[in-house]
Amino acid sequence: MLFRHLLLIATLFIASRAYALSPEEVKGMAIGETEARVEVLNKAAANADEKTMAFIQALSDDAVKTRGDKVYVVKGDKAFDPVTGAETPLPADAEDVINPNLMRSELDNALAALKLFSKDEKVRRDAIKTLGSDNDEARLPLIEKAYAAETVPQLKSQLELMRAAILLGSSDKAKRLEAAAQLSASKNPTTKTVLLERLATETDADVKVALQAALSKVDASLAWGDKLGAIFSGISLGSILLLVALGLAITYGLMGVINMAHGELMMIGAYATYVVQGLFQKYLPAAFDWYLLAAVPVAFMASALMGAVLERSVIRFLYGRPLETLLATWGISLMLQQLVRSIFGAQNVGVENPVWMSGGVQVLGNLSLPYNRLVIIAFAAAVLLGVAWLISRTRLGLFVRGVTQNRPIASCMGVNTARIDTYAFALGSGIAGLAGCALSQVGNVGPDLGQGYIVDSFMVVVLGGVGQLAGTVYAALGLGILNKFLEGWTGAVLAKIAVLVFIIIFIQKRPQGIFAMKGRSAEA
Amino acid sequence: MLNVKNINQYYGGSHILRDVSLDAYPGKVTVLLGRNGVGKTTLLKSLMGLIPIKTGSIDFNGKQIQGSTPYERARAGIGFVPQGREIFARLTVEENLRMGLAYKRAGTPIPAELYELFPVLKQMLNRRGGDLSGGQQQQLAIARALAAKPRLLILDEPTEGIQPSIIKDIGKVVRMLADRGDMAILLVEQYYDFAQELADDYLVMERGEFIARGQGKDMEANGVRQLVAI
Amino acid sequence: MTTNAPMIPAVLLPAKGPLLTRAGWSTFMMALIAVCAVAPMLNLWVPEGSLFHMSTYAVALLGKIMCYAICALAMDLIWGYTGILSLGHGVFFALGGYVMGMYLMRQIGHDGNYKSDLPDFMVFLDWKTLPWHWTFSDSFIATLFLIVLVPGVVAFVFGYFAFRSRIKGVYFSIITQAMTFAAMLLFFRNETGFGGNNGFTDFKRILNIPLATPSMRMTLFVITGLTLLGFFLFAKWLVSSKFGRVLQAIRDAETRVMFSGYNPLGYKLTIWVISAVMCGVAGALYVPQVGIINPGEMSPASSIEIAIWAAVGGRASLIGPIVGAFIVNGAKSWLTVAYPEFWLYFLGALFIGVTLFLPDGVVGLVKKFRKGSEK
Amino acid sequence: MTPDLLEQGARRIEEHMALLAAGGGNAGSGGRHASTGRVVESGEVDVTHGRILYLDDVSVSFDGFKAINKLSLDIAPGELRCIIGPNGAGKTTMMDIITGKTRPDEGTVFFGSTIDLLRYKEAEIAQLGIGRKFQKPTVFEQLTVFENLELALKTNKGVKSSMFFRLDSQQSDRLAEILVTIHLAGSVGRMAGNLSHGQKQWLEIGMLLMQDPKLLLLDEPVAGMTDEETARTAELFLTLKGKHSLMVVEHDMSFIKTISEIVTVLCDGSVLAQGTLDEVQADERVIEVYLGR
Amino acid sequence: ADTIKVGVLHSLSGTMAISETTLKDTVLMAIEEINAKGGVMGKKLEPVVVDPASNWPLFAEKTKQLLGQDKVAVIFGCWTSVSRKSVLPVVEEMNGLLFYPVQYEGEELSKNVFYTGAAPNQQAIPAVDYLMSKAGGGAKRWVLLGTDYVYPRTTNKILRAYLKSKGVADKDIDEKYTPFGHSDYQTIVADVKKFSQGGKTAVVSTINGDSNVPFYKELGNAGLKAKDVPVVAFSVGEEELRGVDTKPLVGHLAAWNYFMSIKSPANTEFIKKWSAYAKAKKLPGSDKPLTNDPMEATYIGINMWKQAVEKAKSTDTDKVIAAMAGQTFNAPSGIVSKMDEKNHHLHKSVFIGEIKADGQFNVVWKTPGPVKAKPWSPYIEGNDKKPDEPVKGTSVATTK
Ligand SMILES: Nc1ncnc2c1ncn2[C@@H]1O[C@H](COP(=O)(O)OP(=O)(O)OP(=O)(O)O)[C@@H](O)[C@H]1O
Ligand SMILES: Nc1ncnc2c1ncn2[C@@H]1O[C@H](COP(=O)(O)OP(=O)(O)OP(=O)(O)O)[C@@H](O)[C@H]1O
Ligand SMILES: NC(N)=O
Ligand SMILES: [Mg+2]
Ligand SMILES: [Mg+2]
Repeated sequence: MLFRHLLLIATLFIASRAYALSPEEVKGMAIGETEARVEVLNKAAANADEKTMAFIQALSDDAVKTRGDKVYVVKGDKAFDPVTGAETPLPADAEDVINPNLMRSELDNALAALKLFSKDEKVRRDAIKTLGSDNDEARLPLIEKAYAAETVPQLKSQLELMRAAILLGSSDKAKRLEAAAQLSASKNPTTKTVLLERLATETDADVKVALQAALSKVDASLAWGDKLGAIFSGISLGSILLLVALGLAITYGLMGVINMAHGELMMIGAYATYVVQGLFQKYLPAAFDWYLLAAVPVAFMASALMGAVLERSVIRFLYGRPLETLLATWGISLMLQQLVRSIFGAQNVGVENPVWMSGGVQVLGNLSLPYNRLVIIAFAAAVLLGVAWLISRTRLGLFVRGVTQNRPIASCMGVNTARIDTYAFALGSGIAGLAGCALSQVGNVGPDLGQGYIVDSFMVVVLGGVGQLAGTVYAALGLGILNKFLEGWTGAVLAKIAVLVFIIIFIQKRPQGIFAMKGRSAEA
Repeated sequence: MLNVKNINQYYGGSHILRDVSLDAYPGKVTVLLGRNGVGKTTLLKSLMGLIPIKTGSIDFNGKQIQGSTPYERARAGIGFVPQGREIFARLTVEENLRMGLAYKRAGTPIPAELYELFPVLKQMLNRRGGDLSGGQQQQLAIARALAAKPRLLILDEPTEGIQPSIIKDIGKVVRMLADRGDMAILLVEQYYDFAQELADDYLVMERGEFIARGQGKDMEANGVRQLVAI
Repeated sequence: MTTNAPMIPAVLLPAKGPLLTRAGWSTFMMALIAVCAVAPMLNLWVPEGSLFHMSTYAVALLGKIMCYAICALAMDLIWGYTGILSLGHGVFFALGGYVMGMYLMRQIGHDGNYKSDLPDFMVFLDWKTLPWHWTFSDSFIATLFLIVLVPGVVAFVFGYFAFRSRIKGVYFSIITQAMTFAAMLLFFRNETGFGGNNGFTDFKRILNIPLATPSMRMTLFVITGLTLLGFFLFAKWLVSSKFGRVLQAIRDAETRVMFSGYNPLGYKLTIWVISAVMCGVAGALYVPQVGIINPGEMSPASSIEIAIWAAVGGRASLIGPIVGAFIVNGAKSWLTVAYPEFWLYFLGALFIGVTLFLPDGVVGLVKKFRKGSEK
Repeated sequence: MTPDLLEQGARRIEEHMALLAAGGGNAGSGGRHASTGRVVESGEVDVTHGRILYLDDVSVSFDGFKAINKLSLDIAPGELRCIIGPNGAGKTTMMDIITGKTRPDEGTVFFGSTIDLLRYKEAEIAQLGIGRKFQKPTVFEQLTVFENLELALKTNKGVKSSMFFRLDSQQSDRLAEILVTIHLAGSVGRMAGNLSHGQKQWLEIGMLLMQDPKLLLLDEPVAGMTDEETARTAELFLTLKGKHSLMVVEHDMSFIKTISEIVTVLCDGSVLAQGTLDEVQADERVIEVYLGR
Repeated sequence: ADTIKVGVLHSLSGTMAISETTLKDTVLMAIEEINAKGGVMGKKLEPVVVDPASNWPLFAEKTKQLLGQDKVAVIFGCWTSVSRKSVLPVVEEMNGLLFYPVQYEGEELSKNVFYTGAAPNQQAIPAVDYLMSKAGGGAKRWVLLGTDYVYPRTTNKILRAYLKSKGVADKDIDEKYTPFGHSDYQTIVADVKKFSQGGKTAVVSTINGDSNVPFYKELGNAGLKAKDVPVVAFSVGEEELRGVDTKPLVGHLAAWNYFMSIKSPANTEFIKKWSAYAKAKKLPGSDKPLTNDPMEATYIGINMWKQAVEKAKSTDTDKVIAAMAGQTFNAPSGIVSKMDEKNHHLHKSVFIGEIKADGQFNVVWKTPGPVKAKPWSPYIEGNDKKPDEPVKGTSVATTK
């Protein structure tokens, strides 16, 4: 579809001076050293005809094979001669044409330059984005033509910037000055690169001043993006901390189980996600993009089930002996790690972001918010609301709190404490599973997944104040943002150390966490 | 209603309850007296199922419940006010009362008469149980047990730490509950005058055994006051 | 305060028992002989290949485990007796180890990879002079002092602030974990000047005597054994004094302790520092025997393991943690060879089993048996 | 001396003068201006003003709820003071303030006339000579009865002396004596945690006796005791009176009756009435809020 | 005796298990293959597998055990340089033999070790050269990003010196380290983005182990494309990419001496063997068997050791060491790999590959033939004086 469309523009645009695609060009573009190929490509593209366009597109789609110096374009299971268009048999030992980065980006640029004349606004927008900072002088006429033809103001101004970027290399001082002035309006990080590059070679003092001025303007608008970026990554880290801590806020905060296997319950959630992904790949490839929706409940159930089993078989014998739970759950965590090693292997497994979670939304020139992080922030908020509601508004929540505070008396009130304990532990575990599902979208899925988060999750719960959901939220977001701000400044390790030291000092001031329970009830 | 036969109970090696038998009847207050450490609390806990008994049987409304869990006993209609209040310290007063309704259907309201009986609870509905004063907690514990309208009410030293006027009220309530005729009440008490006033039947325990029993009205005559002294 | 009653009925007060029972002393002596005489004999004089020969590997392994046992003992003092669970004792172990390691690094002299005055890792960092914190590392005497001083001072400062602020229970445990985690990250950084992730290794000499000789190894082994036994007696004396009972009282009801007129701060701080110093000494003994020290010893997991040794053996019994250290580490060494792919199952099951079935640890089981047989 | 201390001193002298002027002369130290410029031995409680405990205008609130409201109260050396009052009146909270467990929002608390208790921590206050029994019995559950008492013993409570401490024969005698007093002679070797509720009450009283404090604060000491034991407790307290000062909180009127001279009624965080038991029992307000009809 | 014991010292648990477990299986596969062909000198090989659990001190302890207790003839093991460094003193003291199969930083030459992975000049330097070339994108600014330990530190030190010699200014080099297991690369990626505004930038990644997955995920989602800022990695192979969605990573690079995608008869054979072995043993991930460079190096190592033993007619360490010199083996990478006569390193071809959407690599550049290893990099001061062979008697036991 797009392909045909493209051909149409190409013919429209270059109809006047049609060159035929020569076998030499084909060979030159497909075979040999990258640099030489690029040269041939640029020459051919400048005078592209239909066939050349088709061939460039085929190259870009990795649909070209060679054998010796014969070149084939492959479509489905058929092969064609790129020059004649005739179908030819594909030899079994034909090799793929490999496009290194350089070649690939030149191919993209060549195609994009032609797409600047598409009728479709979106295609043009993408083309402009692809061309980005490419300030190849050879493309100037093309850009100017596109600039003249463009009607959408936003795109027009972008084209203007592109033109300016090219003109920055002009030998005409006036043009350079004008270009510099135009570029100062840019909010694009690539503009900075262009300006810097020019600045390094510029000899004229006036232009230098203009370049400097433009540079500082661009820098200023970029600074915003940097700041917002840091806040965003802080919130994003905070949301992850919150997710990993929420389950623990139940199993540990409410139930008092020092659950060292919390991380492994997250790991189970992550592996459950992996398994669901595998099943979708196998049985529902069409719906693959939605596997995550199915993985969420599965991850919850898998971890909850494991949690229930653990509670029934081990934990329930240990209530009232919190420090013993540390020992037993440590043992459990070792066994669970080994279990996934035995089943899935010691290596990490791959969990892919569905397409709708890949990439990000460009908010500012230098600030793009990855979808996976946005989704996780929303997910964390949703889980938080769910947990808060469950704990403080439902009977189950009431029973959980009652039972965990005084098991025998709750039993005397007619509460089936054993069942409530199981539910509560399963719930906490299930939430760990949800966290695991989310983590699979940003990090490793491997047997050690849990180990990396166990310290953090305990820190968050304790800093917030054990048993205080609101405290957990404040602690998670606070630590996330603090960490990211320090990180931008001191680097990851010192930032982390500073955060830990902060926690230690903070606890001195508030020995029971942010939301300390005050008064007598705290001692009871 | 409650029929206990030959219970034996041990802590580790020591024999705490020896062949204890007792009965409690609807509409009657049975008072259990005895010095410190003779095993009163142990007996009540055994009745509640908090510590499993070694031998003997407990019959409640014609059902053998010695093997049941505490929550099953609670559901069968036994309400318990434990010694030492045992409030849910980090639940609010209201939530404590709702815990008392745990086995009722969701949405069962907290009986309004509880607030009449213990007005302080109404004032403090949203305060955490653990923040209450000792006596307030004791009141809460009694209210919590009454919330579900049990058929057998077991009270372990309910007047401990409570101000005189409220002790009087509690006395009146216990009497009233008994007089309604459908609730049996088993009361452990050290406060002799209070106990005597309420007792329909009495039991005196000494080293895990009953050494005297009889009707409440005969207590003074039978010298029970001296029995619980050394 | 006397009551008027003049007659004081004869009340049998429990008499203060000896430090160790007779059986205790004889076991102790046997351990002493085993460490000082039997082991050297089996290792150095019984020829290799003989059934009774104690291999170098066994010497190294036992030496290492004895160091761990000291840590477990230290953990027992603070956790078992005082009820303060430290999840950061690995730091003190590592600090002692690092102090010793710095000395050993200096002893390498020019025999390192780069044949430089400086330790190898400083060479690849392009450092030209020793950083300040290496000042005393060439003196053995200073090193001995620092082994006690560094963990001691760190523990004192940390403990003082934490206990003064009345940080308790899990809050304390978690900030000790934060402490060890922060220390680990700090030491992982190469810029910190402790060899980063590699830590220190490739030691050659101690006091100019080569380390890798059988007699040197045996000497270190014996010193470690004596230290362990010495610490055991010391700990025994501590916990059977009134000091020890105050600790236990703090564990049970700290407010009551305060209202009885004791300031828990001093008590907690004292036992905390003693415990830390014991770990530091253990670390210092560990390094020359194992031949490497790196920040891994400060990982939260390492500290948790110390607690686990104590728990497996049985808390609040002194001999328990020692036994626990031997059981867990022995099992680990054996299982990683016998069942390299399954050993974590066994180890995990061991921890679960002990908690479920032996609430007082392995020693508790022995006690129960003994009680049973007495009856 | 810090400025605030100076200021406090000045204020107290002023108050004292006012008191003298009002004719309540014997509340002080016999009319002498003794509180200034007199050397006080450290650790000795200065009771020359005739007051061992002195609370003035103390208030504390929890989340806006005023648990103690401008409470003023004092106790003479050797006095046995009974405190009654409805549940939630603030009796336990008052003890919390005296022993340093709770910091008041405002007001002054003095032990003797020189020791500002607000400047001390719990352990220091205990060492100064204030002992306390909690409403809910608290003993060292994992220690034996013997060890519980031994720990409470009045000695140097520093770390070093604890390490080298040995019970001397005099101390042993006293320990034995107290064991008998609290009826636990047969249980010396038992774990305190295994005692019944009432036994723990006694043990805690025993620990207090071992501590030999100048001022004893007893929060519901006979709760859960039999009448017989209550009577014996009363006897015990009466023997302590004179040499020690006692503040007893109880709801058991018959117990109060046997021991009391002056009874203070607390309500809503401040003093509602004060006088002999008969006086307060006749007070309408006390009947209304506390005794009931 | 009837068997020859062979020690296998790779982490099967802990952080490094991810990379090392397959190496253990590679050794076992090779042993099975050798035994099937009649063993070595008529004796079967008996593997002794231990798990040092990614714990460096445990590596040393297990080595003592393998050499002292089990008396193995040779040890195949270690991945990280840290683990090798902690094993080294033991191996030297007990005069054992270690085959180390992973690319590393050089600066070491022990008589008791054979290094079958790449030295810096067989991997790092060519990779940087490529990125500087026009074909590689003509990078002017450099981010040297690594895990904070000896291998990345030393490698980057060498690279910095090398870049400087090529006229790159200090301000155009940004060196960054993250700890093992670091998992949040938001800030780092943002920093790289910012740094790249200053001119054509390439990233040299010496991130090891787990951290690679979150790093690449972040890279992909933050939209840092290979054509804008290419990342070349030295410790990322097919196995490490198993855990990553490679579609956004297409075009990022790795430098190795072997790729699974290399077409050679020996490689076809190797992949076939491995697939069959993985399937037969039901190894995890056997539905998608992958081979990688360290596996190849392991495989070469064990086969060369076998040849050397047969040549020496003994498993005696010193005799085997002597016989190792000049051994050759038909390597899966398509060359005849030779053990250097003197310096205990292999001669290897260098390949640079770009990541494909399927997680495999397109070879975009390679050396014309095998390159001799320079363990003592000339870009480190004083190395010019170091002899290109192990110096006798560095170990303590023999000095005093
Ligand atoms: N958990 C326990 N372990 C061992 N012995 C116990 C335990 N609980 C109570 N005892 C002992 O059992 C006996 C009976 O205790 P119980 O609590 O039933 O007494 P009580 O009659 O309720 O006394 P009180 O009037 O003081 O409440 C006491 O001697 C007590 O010391
Ligand atoms: N931390 C707290 N938060 C909120 N309210 C509190 C807190 N502590 C005490 N209170 C309230 O302060 C009041 C005084 O309590 P206090 O325990 O001093 O009463 P009391 O006089 O000892 O009563 P009782 O006779 O029942 O023991 C009570 O109403 C109690 O609910
Ligand atoms: N040699 C390495 N990759 O550590
Ligand atoms: Mg009782
Ligand atoms: Mg009170």
